[in-house]
Amino acid sequence: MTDLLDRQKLSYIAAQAADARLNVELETEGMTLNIGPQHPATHGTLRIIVRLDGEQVVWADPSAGYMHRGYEKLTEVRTFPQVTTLVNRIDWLGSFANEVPFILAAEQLMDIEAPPRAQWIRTILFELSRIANVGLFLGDLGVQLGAITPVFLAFRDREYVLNLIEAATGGRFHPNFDRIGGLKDDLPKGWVDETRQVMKKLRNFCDEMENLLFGNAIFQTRTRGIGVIPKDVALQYGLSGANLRASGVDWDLRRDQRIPLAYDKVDFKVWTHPDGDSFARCWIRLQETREATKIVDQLLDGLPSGPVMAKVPRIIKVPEGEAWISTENPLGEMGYYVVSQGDLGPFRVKIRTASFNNISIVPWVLRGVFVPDVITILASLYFILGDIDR
Amino acid sequence: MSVFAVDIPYWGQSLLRVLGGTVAVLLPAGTIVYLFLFKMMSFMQSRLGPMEAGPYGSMQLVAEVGKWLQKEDLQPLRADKRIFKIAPLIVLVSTFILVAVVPFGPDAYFTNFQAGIFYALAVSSVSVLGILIAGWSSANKYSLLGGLRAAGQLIAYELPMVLAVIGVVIQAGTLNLQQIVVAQNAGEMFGWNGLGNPYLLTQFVGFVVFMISVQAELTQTPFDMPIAESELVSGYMTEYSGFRFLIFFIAEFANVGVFSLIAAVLFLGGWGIPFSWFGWHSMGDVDNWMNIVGPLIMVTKMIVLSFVVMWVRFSYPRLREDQLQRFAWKVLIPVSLLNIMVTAVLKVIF
Amino acid sequence: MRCASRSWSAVVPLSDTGTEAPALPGDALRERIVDQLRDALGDGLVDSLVKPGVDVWVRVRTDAWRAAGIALRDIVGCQYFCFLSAIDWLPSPFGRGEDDPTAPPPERSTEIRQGYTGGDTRMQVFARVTNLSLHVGVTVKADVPDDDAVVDSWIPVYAGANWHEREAHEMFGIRFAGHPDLRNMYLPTEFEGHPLRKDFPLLARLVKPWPGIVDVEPLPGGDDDNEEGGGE
Amino acid sequence: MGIAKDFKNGYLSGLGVTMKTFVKTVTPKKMGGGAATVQYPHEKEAPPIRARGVIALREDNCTSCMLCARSCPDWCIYIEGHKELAPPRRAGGAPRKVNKLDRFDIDYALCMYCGICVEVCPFDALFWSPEYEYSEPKIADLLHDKTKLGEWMETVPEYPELEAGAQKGKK
Repeated sequence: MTDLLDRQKLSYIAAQAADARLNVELETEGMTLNIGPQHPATHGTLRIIVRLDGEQVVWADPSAGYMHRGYEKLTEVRTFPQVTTLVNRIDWLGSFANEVPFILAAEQLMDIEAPPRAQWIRTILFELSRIANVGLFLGDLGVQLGAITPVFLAFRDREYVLNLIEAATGGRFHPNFDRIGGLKDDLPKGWVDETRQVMKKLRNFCDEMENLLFGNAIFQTRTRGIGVIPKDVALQYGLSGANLRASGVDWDLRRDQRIPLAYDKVDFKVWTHPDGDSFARCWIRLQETREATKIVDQLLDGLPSGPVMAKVPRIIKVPEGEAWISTENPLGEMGYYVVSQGDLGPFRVKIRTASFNNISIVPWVLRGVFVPDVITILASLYFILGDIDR
Repeated sequence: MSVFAVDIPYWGQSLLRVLGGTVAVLLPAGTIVYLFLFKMMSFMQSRLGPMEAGPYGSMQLVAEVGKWLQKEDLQPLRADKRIFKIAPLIVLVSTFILVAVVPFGPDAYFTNFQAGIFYALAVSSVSVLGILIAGWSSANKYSLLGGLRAAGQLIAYELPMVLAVIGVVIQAGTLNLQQIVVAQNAGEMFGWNGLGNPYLLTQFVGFVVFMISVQAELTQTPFDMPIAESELVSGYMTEYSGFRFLIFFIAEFANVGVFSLIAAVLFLGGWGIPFSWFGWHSMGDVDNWMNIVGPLIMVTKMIVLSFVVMWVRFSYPRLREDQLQRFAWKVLIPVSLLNIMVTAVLKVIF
Repeated sequence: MRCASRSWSAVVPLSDTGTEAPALPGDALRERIVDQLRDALGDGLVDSLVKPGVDVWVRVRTDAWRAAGIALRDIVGCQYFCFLSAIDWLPSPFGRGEDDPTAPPPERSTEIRQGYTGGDTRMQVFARVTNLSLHVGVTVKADVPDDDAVVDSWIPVYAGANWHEREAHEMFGIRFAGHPDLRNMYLPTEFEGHPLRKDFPLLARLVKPWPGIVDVEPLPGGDDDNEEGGGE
Repeated sequence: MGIAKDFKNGYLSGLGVTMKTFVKTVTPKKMGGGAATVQYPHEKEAPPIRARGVIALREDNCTSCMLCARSCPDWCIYIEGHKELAPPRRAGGAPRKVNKLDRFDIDYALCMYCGICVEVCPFDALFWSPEYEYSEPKIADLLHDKTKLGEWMETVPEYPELEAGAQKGKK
């Protein structure tokens, strides 16, 4: 019996030592809480060490790395076609949106231009993956704040979009449909009118979300004025996407950057909000989903006909050079810095993901916040773990 | 005096009362869990809910209970063993002793206290104790936070509930629940007694305050900080598993049932249908068949009220801790005090 | 219960893109940025490359790294910090892990070739910052001395560089002077070695032999075709 | 100008949505109601034609050129073949050297369904089939050998016609 006790004592001491190593100066009255790797509020395995004084956060430090798969190392041992399959697993919700910047960077290096129909279909699938990604955010936002119903409505309506992506590309989450120089295949018959109906359903879903969640006074008291991020801090930390536009910065890569997609042929609004609080971030994402459905409608009307693949050699050898392309992904600005030395595969790929910067502001924004608000702020920043850890 | 044909010795009656009490608590708990948690919630979220266990998932409850019973009953290493074990029982016991005072028919009641509602309100705060020691004894930071939140919340919402009930008591003129039911069914509103005098209409403000406080007492969603699953994993119940968690689960839904019963008695006229429909004037000339129909009416009123409670639970996000307290102290209590004053003045005038 | 204390704030009127597309950065703009940096840093700016209509790369001396950051932020007006990382220019001694273990390892060129705007050390740190009003971004590079890999930290310039530098430190072994806590970002604390260096082996590719290896064997016995094919 | 419309700052809007969904789910499917659930073992949802469920192998097309095994990112295709002499096509001609396939396994425990092998195969021996119900209790059984892959052949659908405006592009 006694050795059991000793082992328990040893493990107890080891646990305490591990804890002590974490909080450098031993606080007497503060309580260190692990909003740990396995926690319902983190989309995956992000651990936030939080030191509480009562229910108020004194000091917070997220420690990522539980999901680190070493993408940048893997890209160095793969050929260009193999990297696209690897890369659409980074932000596993906005599946197609991960491949596009990498393929555009490779095309810029080889200075190949995808035929117009391929560009239009790429933009349509890009917006569809945005709707799928942000649609789930709207549902998940409800769960973080305690409302159970929105998440089921979100999953039900997101299913339609996933079926569309699967019908066109073959894969629901990992389409692997983008090739250097165009697309793997063209759209199946009847896909365009199917998409139009789904867009109507999605607009109806956005209205439901607005009534169920955003119009609710409890939701507004829980999110207004919580986690305010002023404009200059957002710029310094490199926040992007809805988090940046919620702080009043009018910056949208689809409109402001010259990207060989079909965004310049489409008329859409860029929503901004002056408050910079959690409500603004969530509200902007809701408006962006509506804008995405409008974009898809306009793209479907003007879809040009023609080939879907440009003239590309069978074995792809990208000439030597460096390229940086970043697009407005559902989570924010995602970009690839591709360095190639004329080999079959890339020499070095720096993957700039949106959530990495979005979460690097958490230690700054969580100071002096209540525990329930930690969850609200994390939910409104909307990160995907694969994005942070790569 | 016993209503039953044969004369049952005293110990027989109290045994029957105990059995009746357990049925009166567990049956509503079971129906509420199946009807609302499994079926209604799923329909509200455009899904079908459990369909595999039995026709339309009716045996799902049996499956759940079976699952929990055979699960291992864990205790954390540094938990305070004894208190950890009895905490769920306290919460469940408070529901049973609460149902003892609810009248189901002219003669079908467990006890007929003169200070019925006073006893009910006093006893309903026993569950706070159970939740607090559950949170404290499971030696887990999340449970501690959950337990303290529960203590703060339940006490904060005890007060508006009591004040709301006082409005009813003033209007009924008695503390005895049986008399309140009679007062509602025999009375009349402004001279017209077609609908009796359900305090739902005359005491509407009291009803709203009471229902909001009940929602908070049951730690249901707008006020479910103690079991905030997205923050505290599952609050004070985090460390419980096996049949102790089952007791917590039953206690939670039994509470919904019993509080709806009490709300039905106080505001919807309890077991009675307006006496004027049958030409009765007072308690004396109520027929015997009411003892059978009474409980059915009580159950339907309970289902209606818990439907409202659950409907709110599935559509609302959660309040933050301090907002909840501010809402209780700054809004509910002043409103209920105002309600008492107005009722008292009207009582004197009419 | 009234909702938030403040009244509902009006939304900033939206910039609708209907009218004219904002001026996309021409090359003149990029030239101007390079000139601004040159007269801000003097000989700190070692090399610059403007790819017409694509992008602008700039290389600065290692000790002028923080000054370059400040110049970019204040003079050129790039307030938006995009990212900061490093490149190891040594070609990988393992190739793509697709060599035949039985055959002698093929020799690979170990000659270091830097990319755009040159450079003469094995490792380079590079960052990208963007000017939101002019819609133009700049990629700035600096050599990291081979002997002791130390570069000034950009935290006083861009607060967001904190995590990026921690990641570059653990992945490449570059120390950032002035960084408050250079803990490991992803890897466990007791992990030694810097994975993104090219000489760090990728074990997944070494542990398992490559199924694509084709060991061709001559046809058994050449012309006597009745003998059962030996195969593998 | 996009001034956000002022919200129905209400509590009832949320209740309205849940009640509307409740009524919609309760009305039977014929009248446009019904829940979104598909009760899997009883009702099955047909995956779209292009769904990448499993890879099927037409064995006689395969000349064991190893291109698919070499270009698979996960290294999950194992091929062994040997050379054989086949009877000459024309009488009296020289015997032809033909590649015979001994072993063609795809380990679906490793495969990530990216489809590079199907695309890269020059002899059209690999096809996609939307079949998805082949889970195994033991992970070792996920290694499908060439007979199993051959069985999947008949579940391979026809090539679907394309959307209007698609040009069978010059690949």
